Amino acid sequence: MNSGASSTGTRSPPSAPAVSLTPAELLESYKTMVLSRATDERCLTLQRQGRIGFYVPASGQEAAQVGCARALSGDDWIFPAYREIGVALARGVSLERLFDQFIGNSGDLSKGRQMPNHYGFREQRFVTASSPIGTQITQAVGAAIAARRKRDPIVTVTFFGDGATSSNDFHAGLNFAGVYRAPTIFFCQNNQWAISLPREKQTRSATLAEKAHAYGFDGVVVDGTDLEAVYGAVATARARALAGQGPTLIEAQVYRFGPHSTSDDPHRYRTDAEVAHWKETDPVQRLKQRLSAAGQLDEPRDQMLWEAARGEVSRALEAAERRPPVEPASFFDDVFARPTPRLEAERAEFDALVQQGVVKP
Amino acid sequence: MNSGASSTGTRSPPSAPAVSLTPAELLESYKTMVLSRATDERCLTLQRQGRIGFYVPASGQEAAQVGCARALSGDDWIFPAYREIGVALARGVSLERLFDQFIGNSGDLSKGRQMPNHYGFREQRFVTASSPIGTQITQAVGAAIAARRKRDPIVTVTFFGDGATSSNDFHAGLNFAGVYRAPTIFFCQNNQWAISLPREKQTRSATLAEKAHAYGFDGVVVDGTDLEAVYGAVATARARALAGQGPTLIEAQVYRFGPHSTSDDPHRYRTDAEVAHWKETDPVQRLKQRLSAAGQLDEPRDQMLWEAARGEVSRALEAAERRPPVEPASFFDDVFARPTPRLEAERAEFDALVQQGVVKP
Amino acid sequence: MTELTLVQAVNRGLAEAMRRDPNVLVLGEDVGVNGGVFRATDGLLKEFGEERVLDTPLSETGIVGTAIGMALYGLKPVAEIQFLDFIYPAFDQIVSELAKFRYRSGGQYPCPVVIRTPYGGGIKGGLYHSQSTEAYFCHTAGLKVVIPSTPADAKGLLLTAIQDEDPVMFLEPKRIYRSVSGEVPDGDVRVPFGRARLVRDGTDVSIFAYGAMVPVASEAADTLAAEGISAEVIDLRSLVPLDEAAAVASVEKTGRAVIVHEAARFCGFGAELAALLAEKALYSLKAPIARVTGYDTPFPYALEHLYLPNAARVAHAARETVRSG
Amino acid sequence: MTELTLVQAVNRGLAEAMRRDPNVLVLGEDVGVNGGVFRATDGLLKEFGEERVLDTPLSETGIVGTAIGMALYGLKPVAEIQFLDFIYPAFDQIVSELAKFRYRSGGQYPCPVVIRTPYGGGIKGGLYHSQSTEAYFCHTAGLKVVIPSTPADAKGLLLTAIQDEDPVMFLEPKRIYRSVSGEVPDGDVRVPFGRARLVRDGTDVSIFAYGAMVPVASEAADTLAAEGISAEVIDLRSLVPLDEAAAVASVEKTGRAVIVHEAARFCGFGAELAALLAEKALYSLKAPIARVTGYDTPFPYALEHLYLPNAARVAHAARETVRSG
Ligand SMILES: Cc1ncc(C[n+]2csc(CCOP(=O)(O)OP(=O)(O)O)c2C)c(N)n1
Ligand SMILES: Cc1ncc(C[n+]2csc(CCOP(=O)(O)OP(=O)(O)O)c2C)c(N)n1
Ligand SMILES: [Mg+2]
Ligand SMILES: [Mg+2]
Repeated sequence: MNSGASSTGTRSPPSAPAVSLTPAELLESYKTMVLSRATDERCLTLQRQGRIGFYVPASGQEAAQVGCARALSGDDWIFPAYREIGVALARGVSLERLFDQFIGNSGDLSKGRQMPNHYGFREQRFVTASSPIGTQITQAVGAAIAARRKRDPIVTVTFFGDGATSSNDFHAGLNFAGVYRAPTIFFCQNNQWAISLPREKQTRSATLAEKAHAYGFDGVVVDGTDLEAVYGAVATARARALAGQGPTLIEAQVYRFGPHSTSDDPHRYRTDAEVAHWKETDPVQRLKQRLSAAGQLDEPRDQMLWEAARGEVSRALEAAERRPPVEPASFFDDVFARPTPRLEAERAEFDALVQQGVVKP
Repeated sequence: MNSGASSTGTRSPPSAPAVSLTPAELLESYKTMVLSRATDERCLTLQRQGRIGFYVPASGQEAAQVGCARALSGDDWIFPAYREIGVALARGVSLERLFDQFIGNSGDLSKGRQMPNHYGFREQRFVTASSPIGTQITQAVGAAIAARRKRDPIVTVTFFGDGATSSNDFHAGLNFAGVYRAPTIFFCQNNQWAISLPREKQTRSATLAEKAHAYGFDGVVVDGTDLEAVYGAVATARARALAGQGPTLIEAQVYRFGPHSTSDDPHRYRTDAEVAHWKETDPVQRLKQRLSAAGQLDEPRDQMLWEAARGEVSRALEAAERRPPVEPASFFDDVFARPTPRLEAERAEFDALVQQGVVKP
Repeated sequence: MTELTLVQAVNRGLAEAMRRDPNVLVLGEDVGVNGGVFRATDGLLKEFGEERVLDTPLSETGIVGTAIGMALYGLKPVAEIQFLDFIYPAFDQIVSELAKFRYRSGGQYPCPVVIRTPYGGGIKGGLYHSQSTEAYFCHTAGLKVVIPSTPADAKGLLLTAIQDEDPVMFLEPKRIYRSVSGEVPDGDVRVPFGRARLVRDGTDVSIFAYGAMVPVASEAADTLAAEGISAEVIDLRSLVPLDEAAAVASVEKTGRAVIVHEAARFCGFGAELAALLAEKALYSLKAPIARVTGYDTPFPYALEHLYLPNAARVAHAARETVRSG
Repeated sequence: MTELTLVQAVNRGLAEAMRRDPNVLVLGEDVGVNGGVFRATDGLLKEFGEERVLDTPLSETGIVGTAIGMALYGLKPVAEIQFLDFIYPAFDQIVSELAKFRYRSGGQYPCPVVIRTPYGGGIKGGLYHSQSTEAYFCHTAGLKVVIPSTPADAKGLLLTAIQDEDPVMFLEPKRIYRSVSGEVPDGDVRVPFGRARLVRDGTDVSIFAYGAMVPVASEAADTLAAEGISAEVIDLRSLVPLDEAAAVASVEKTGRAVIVHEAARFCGFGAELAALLAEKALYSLKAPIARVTGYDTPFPYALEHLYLPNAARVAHAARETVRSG
């Protein structure tokens, strides 16, 4: 085998993308990528200032995320990991809702239950993230089987990293998808690192994409810094899935410019030279050049876009910071559809502690 | 890919087996296979008679098991599933010890703790089996890494079925083995069924062997009804492992003639025609023909071998049936190296119940 | 009403639910063509077809993970795990995902998966076909845990589980799959969660049990009755939510409690019940609470009859309790 | 003696054990080059090399499964699981294999793996970086479970764990990794398992705690002392084996018990301790046993300070207990 860097499938090679992005769509995508990058940059600062508790940056992965999201229908279901802010934005999730989640205030749809970045938006068919690596992968397969059973012409897309290919759910999820020919797209953002573990030490296969063969379907490697390439790969995979041709594993090769999270110090394990090397293909810059070359963007226009994005970020942040905190006893909600007698008793116990001043919300 | 039925590796194809079996070794192997088959046949009867509680037959898999075991050194470690009686016998485990385990009497090295077939023999470097599918796979990899660390020139061999390729430990075990180049042989007996699930529904890959590529090493398909072919594949894999060339996945294609276990009724899911088809390549018959053609076996001699084997089985069984049962309170032993105060208290409680006649051993 | 064994009642419950709601489906190892290794799903593939009865690859991770995805999407998956002993490859999906989906999403994503699985000893299953680890699930906020001990409850609780809006662990005492039979109402007759079942009225001591320990407790009560001790037997059957009121009321009446389960004692379910009673009924207790349980060892094979609580041990504990206080 | 934080003490304990015994090795995610996400393994790779400090792929199944194989072969692996919340992919290996190897093999195959993992809340980790599920492991026969609350115990118990012949779950209260420091003996000074630590002598009520709840209990005792209530504080630290005698003796003296842990209450470790006390010290109990614990919900993020037991809640419960009996 040892297949190269572009497509590892020989079974029935994906045909060329059915459609490509229009100039207007490209510009739209660029705006989303800029917004994603601007949010990232702001949030790293906010975390240092203690205004949000934690943050997982996605800089370097914008083309992969936005390109993928762009190739989907609004009815497709997203099963994210925790780094997919570009997908959320491309699906139309508002920045304000995102900041509500980062803060965990009363506007947070998840009611302040999770760390920043672990959001979910039912309306946008963006399933609420969790931290354990890989668990969303089998779930996406189940949802795809369910959609087919309901005769809904949709696909499910699950996002995960290079590290997640070692997880139990990667193995089970791809195997089930192969066996049931589930209409699922496995979208792996290989950002070269799983915290401090480099891709080569995660697994010995030449590419991650070729792991699909072990499950009887195709894997594709795509340059994840190239929005249109990603778009094409996902559009193709989607068409195949809907045509009953089964799942596809897409390995989008990207780089994580920032730390793994705000708790991480990447200097302990990687070189500045490596970062600099990958910055040469910064996806935001690449798309900017593409748009400039096509005469759709110039420096002043770009400046305006960035200012607009930063302004949007500031407004969303400020609105979120103004929003009241979650209700103190609300952490008792949603354990079940209706509280059990025991939960009611515990909530009463809690209320009494508050009343007596023992616990101070 | 879609590689065929013989070898799926192109990276560095296994060279031809260094050695092959001598005529005397072939005959020895045949005797072991006959003993394995005779034990199987007897045990199915014993289970129906209620003399043992349960049994997992291995008929049809003897060449794979004995051929593999023959290619190993006595210092290599075996991590079995639960169907490897041929391996145990080839390693020199005595039939009597096996029957002690089937009965769970005071001669059972595992002290009557487990169902029949879940045996282990430290002396023969045959690790005690458990029921959960696949768990031995990662363990074998860990032991191989440990052996290398201790500079012991051995390999570890782990046995599992086609069904086990779907397990978490298959994925983790092969991945770790690939990353650390562990001297481990993954010996998959693809007996075409995992209880009622046929191989094609277990996974969509063309072969099981090719799954090795996902972990950066080679997989080999071998005719598991051909003792010498199995021997050659294992000998090659072993030499590679010891030479630091890493692990190999071997898929031995065999067939499970009998039910999955004595609790199973295979008529619910497979046809007699299929069984009949595979009986044409019954490994015991194949080796018999090979030996006959080479002038090493004739009908009378074969009859004698069978009678000797059946006699041996009877003697071992009778000896085991005569052996006293395990000590009543022995189930409190071996939870820890030394009992905790709580375990001592519980044992005292138990002893008192026995003394008072509440519990009757 | 039809006379059924416990496993037949499970089977009828599944068929009933699948007939009423096309969103209900069944998945697991050997559940289709083979009808389940205990035949709990026998006939379902034939009646409902491959789209609703899925024979899965050998992966509990995959079974529960895909079931969760199905439930999120609006189906009602009933996953079978062949033995409770083999549920651990799915443990991450169960405790990290299934139990917490509604909560972590602020109520956006309910996740009503039912996981059915045979559990418990008494069938000479040894270490890996006998365990009772219900406490793991009871300790996990977000899961309901029920255990029937009669055919009627097996069907009735299962129907409730399948229409519940939350995940339910449905543990089936395999030892009495066929040995216990009884009248089961036809049709969609549900048994509510959160209510203990009074098996037998009594005044001297309360015996709490569930699953295969219920007949054991009843047998002990017979023995005790012959000795003039009146034992109340309560089948808890719904461990989460638990009928705490019934347990407390019984002990307030009898003043004595014996808790019976097959699971190991240390941190077993009995610990919670004892703690609860010591909290809420302390002043009614005339004697220490006794726990008659499996010992704190793995589950043995040849000696399982000595490991498992039996009627004599339960009666003995009850007697001691009555004598001591 | 050296003044160290708790996490530094863990680090020194590992280095000490590795220096003394070439069979000891460390494996886990990010434990090598990165020195562990909490820096517990900092410097080990440099000192002991790649053969003894293994950065592993992202698979807890693989980490524990291979560690078991190493232990069977005669090494002494110390596996790090990055957060207790992420241990579940390894749960099958832990409960089915690690806990039962010695038993199922009739003593032929001891399996002395140490699993270290940070646990507990108070660091704004939300649902998946905060949980306390020690009860799962305590209920699993064959595992030892220890939890230090001081730097000296962190090192001393870890050294004991590494030389133990059985598997040990070593849970580290990450909330006090750096906030607590203290004198730690140099060299191979071990703290035995099975002995509770008397943190503070008292006569009116016994407060039982472990991990990050020990400082909380001590703070509560200070408050109570100011009110004239004398609280005894006991750090259980070794949950399996448990120092039952110390717990019983304390309650026989004080007549009252408050049990504190972060974990959810239902079927938590406190249930076992309460059950034990109700069994063995019933007649000494002057008031119902109080449990001050996490609530029976998943672990929240924004409101974790309301979820977690604090000194005020502990003092309040102790006060009520003293008043009511
Ligand atoms: C089961 C599990 N183990 C460990 C962790 C801790 N952890 C969080 S992210 C991470 C690395 C993930 O790497 P990758 O999948 O490549 O995604 P990336 O963060 O690079 O986007 C680890 C080890 C976890 N969240 N879940
Ligand atoms: C984790 C787990 N799930 C389910 C089972 C029940 N079970 C026992 S054997 C078996 C099939 C195994 O098939 P395969 O791996 O092909 O081995 P074979 O029995 O065919 O030799 C199943 C599902 C189990 N033992 N462990
Ligand atoms: Mg990554
Ligand atoms: Mg098989």
